[in-house]
Amino acid sequence: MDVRGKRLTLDEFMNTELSVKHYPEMEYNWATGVAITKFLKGLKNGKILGTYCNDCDRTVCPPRMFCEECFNPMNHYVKLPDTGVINTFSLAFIRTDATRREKAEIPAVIDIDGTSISPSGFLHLIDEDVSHDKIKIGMKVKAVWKDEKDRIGDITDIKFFELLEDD
Amino acid sequence: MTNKVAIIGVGIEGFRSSIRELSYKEMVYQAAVKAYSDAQVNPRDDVDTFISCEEDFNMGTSITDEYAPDQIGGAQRPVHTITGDGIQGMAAAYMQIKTGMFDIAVVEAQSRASDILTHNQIQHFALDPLYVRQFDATHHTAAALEKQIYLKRSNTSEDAVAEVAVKNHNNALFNPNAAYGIKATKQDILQSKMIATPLRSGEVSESADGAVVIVLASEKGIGNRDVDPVWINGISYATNSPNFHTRDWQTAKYAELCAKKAYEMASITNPKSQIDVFEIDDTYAFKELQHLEALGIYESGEAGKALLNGELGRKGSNPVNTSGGTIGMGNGHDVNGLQRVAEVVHQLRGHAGKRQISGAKTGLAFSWRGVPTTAGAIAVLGGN
Amino acid sequence: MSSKKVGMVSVGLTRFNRRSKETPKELAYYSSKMALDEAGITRKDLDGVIIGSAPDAFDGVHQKHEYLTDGSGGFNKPTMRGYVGGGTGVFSPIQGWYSVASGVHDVVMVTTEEKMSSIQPSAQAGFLTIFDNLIERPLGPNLVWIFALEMKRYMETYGIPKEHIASVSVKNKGNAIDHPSAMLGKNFTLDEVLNSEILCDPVRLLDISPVADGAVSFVMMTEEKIKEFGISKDDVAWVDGVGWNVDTTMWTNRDLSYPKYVEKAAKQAYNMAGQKDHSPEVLRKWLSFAEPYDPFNYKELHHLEGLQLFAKGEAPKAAFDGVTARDGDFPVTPSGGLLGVGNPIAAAAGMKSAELYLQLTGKAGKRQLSGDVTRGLAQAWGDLMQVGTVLILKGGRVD
Amino acid sequence: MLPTRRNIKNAPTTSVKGGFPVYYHYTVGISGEKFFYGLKDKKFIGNTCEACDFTYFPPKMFCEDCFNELGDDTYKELKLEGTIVGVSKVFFDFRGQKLVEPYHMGLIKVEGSNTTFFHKIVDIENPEIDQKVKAKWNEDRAGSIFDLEGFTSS
Repeated sequence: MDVRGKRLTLDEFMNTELSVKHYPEMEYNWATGVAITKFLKGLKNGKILGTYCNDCDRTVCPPRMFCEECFNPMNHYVKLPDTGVINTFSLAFIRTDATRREKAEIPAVIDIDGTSISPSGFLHLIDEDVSHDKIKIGMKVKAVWKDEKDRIGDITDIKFFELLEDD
Repeated sequence: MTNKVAIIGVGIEGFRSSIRELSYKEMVYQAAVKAYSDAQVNPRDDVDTFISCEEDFNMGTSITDEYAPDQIGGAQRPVHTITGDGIQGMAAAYMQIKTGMFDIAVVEAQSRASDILTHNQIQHFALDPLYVRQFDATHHTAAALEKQIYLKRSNTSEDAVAEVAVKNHNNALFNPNAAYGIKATKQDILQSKMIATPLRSGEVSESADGAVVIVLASEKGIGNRDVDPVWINGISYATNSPNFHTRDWQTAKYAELCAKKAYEMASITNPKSQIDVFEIDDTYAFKELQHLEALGIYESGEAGKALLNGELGRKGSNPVNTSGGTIGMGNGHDVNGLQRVAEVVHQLRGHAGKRQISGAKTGLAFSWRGVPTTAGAIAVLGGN
Repeated sequence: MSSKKVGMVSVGLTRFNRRSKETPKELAYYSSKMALDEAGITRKDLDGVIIGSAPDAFDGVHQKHEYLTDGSGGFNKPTMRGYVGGGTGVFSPIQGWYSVASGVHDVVMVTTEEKMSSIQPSAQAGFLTIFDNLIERPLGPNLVWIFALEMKRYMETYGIPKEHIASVSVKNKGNAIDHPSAMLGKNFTLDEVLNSEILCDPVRLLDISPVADGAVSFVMMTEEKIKEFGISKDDVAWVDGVGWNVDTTMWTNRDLSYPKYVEKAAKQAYNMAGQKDHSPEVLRKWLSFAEPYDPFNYKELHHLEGLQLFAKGEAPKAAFDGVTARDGDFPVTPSGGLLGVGNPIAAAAGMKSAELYLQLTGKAGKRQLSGDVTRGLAQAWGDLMQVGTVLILKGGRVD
Repeated sequence: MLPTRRNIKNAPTTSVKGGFPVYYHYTVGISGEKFFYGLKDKKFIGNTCEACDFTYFPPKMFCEDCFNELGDDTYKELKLEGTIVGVSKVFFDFRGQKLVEPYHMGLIKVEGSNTTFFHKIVDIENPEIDQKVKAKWNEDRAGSIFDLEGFTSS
């Protein structure tokens, strides 16, 4: 099978006089809608909100305006504790732009306490100062909030989650 | 069983210049609930396959189909995206049903233009990176060139083009789903600012927010449901060439190509007399006329005259864009085709209110993918 | 209604490169033209074109479908682009199937293409925008995160040692030595994989497939057309079963240790093929081999379980024990997979679909499996760990 | 009075901003290399599909119609003149900003080609369809589309 496609080295690729560069300007301002607006406002007030589905009898987080299981509207917002359990985590040594970090950041899926299906939570970070040997799936964690004056109604209003079982 | 496919439900949310109180998913959910209630289906139990029509950069998300399933009831179901127009998505659903393995299909498309801050730049990004995009001219330049060539070739007047926009803005006054219903005048259009000669801003459809969800079914899928089916008698889609160098600038070749196939499927030999209502892409006002000619409904140069005679108005013999078209309803980009389809369904069911064309039995919906594409899609629909 | 029988009659591939000189259109042309020539037909014989390509952000053109039409043979034809993220390369031939099985088209070209070298400063920057725009992107995530998170959960749930997972990299990168398109065919040792550069624990460099530029095409047609063109049954692979499924967007609400959506897609395909018994032993006998999606080594194992080819948590040991080697009891990814051949997203899964055709028609060269190769399965996966697409082909003389 | 959209940048609702923090580096490909090096040498390089009797400018690696590959022997130099097929005076740029100096973009059928080449028309007050034009070069050339300043009256 005679496959084709001219392989270029990084140098050949980047340093040819003929290539064309383009810097796109693509900017958005996404409306957060009913459910995520409430969620973000909750964060600004130091609260984690979920929604309860009457038909499925379950509480989920992050909140949503409709239930993806039964397709009925979800109107009942509930305040959840700012504690949860590590569903899974990673020690991340690379950034979004693929450059390396010396100190790992620790992304994790946190199952929020008080939700009634497991797992039900969201993506966030664990305190990157914890000892890597200590952190385990299933550990209890608690949100560490930014100062009230610095909170803007964004997912980053929670600085990170800290381990509760510290000893 | 004769192997036919019907539209059994339609739901529209919008169109408005912007829908900021809902996220785009929540907006689609509203349209979906309406469509499912119209079609008498429960999406979680009854639907076999879902299709979402959307483009990454229109949504601001890479792999944007990730966010498609929940709001149409498609979680853990067969769902896929068509990165194209709603009528292309409908063609995909039609083909799936025609395999005999699916009985009920859902097609969804949406526009969230108000989520986009840099719409011009994004459309510019669709231009060929090597030969076209490097110029800093607006993407509307391509439409301007096409308009110039069309007017000259067909000997159509600027007045006729302006009257398309007037008609469609006025039709939209009677459409509760239209964003831009206004009593416009020819002067409004002719005096609007020049974008690129000979194209004026008044001839260009403004973007709007909205979503359309439709439910398709085989006869088996319809079963005993209490629905009002509108049959898909013909459906097709075609692309000419994406290159400015090789595309056809003289005619809307893509419209000719897909009309030929759809007419053949629907046994249409004389579209002008056999079809009662027309919903034809009017992203730019001249496009309505150019498309009517490429679709074989009028001879070259005749569409403009027919418009000026009043033939294309709501009271005319060949009403075009009773909905207001994209000029009146608002340019929904990926959802334009389903806007057109939804209006034909309303007309054929007799649900079009003040816009109703009495005795409408057959309708045509035609969409174009916009600059810089040469892609179109068509559906010929028949009432019960 | 009964669907028409659909045969795949040829495939075309480009070489997979980290950086290709050709434009995306030119890459698509190479594979499309090769597929036409292999089938012995011309562009005039096509009455539809399906294009598969993943995010527009990689090639760097909005409305990429339209941009790719001329290179894919779509000039003045009906062209359509379906899209399910990484699942696209298996989904595109599924679209080829439904457009032919429906009776709407008789002969279609299916072209999958991706040129990932265009995006700068790295492909990772493009992956940022796959995350939720409202509550995830502000955290600065990258693609490796979610794989690491899923892999960690999978390992934890079933107590899987990393050695077992790493053995998939050794196998696939080794298999790729015999693939003409491959960019990373090489014999690595288990230790080399286990000790490669750490990216996001537990993911290391050699656990990952390399980003690439490439294109893969197929010609598919009805049985009548196969006869009309005089194509031998030995050169045909019939579509036996297809399935696709997308899970909820709420990936942080899902059980990450098991891909339920792959199970649902697989069962749809097995049922279509008339295979109602979904127990692993039966399925492994029924299929000659499988090409599950392996952008990361653990994904191959995860998918083998979702596909019902191994019980939950049992695929890693089987891989480690050599069951899935090219000469093992149940060969898995004889092509070399994404790990070895490279990962130009849509074209990568296209390459896996192509491997089915090549193995079933005896054209896989040095990779050819021994014995009777009658039926194969390709699967791909994509979006936010959410999509399963499954294609089952059977040999031209198999009833 | 025609409608305009509400200024959504200042809409009083909750929203999250974002974009695509990337840029692009495109190779010009097999046929693009011949074309752009041609411009650098003040040449129009096209190529011809013999089977279709069709000449592409810019050249193409393959014929869109018959789908034959157009190899090295198909390339040729074209005359540096052509005819205007379409022309538009552009008042807005791709950001939607009013251009300080509006200019003409044209579709030019370069002599000997069957295609329409998209480029600027310069130094002509009122260019018209069917008008004959010729290439005007920039002094500094780097293998770019802008090596050609545009087309001017012949």
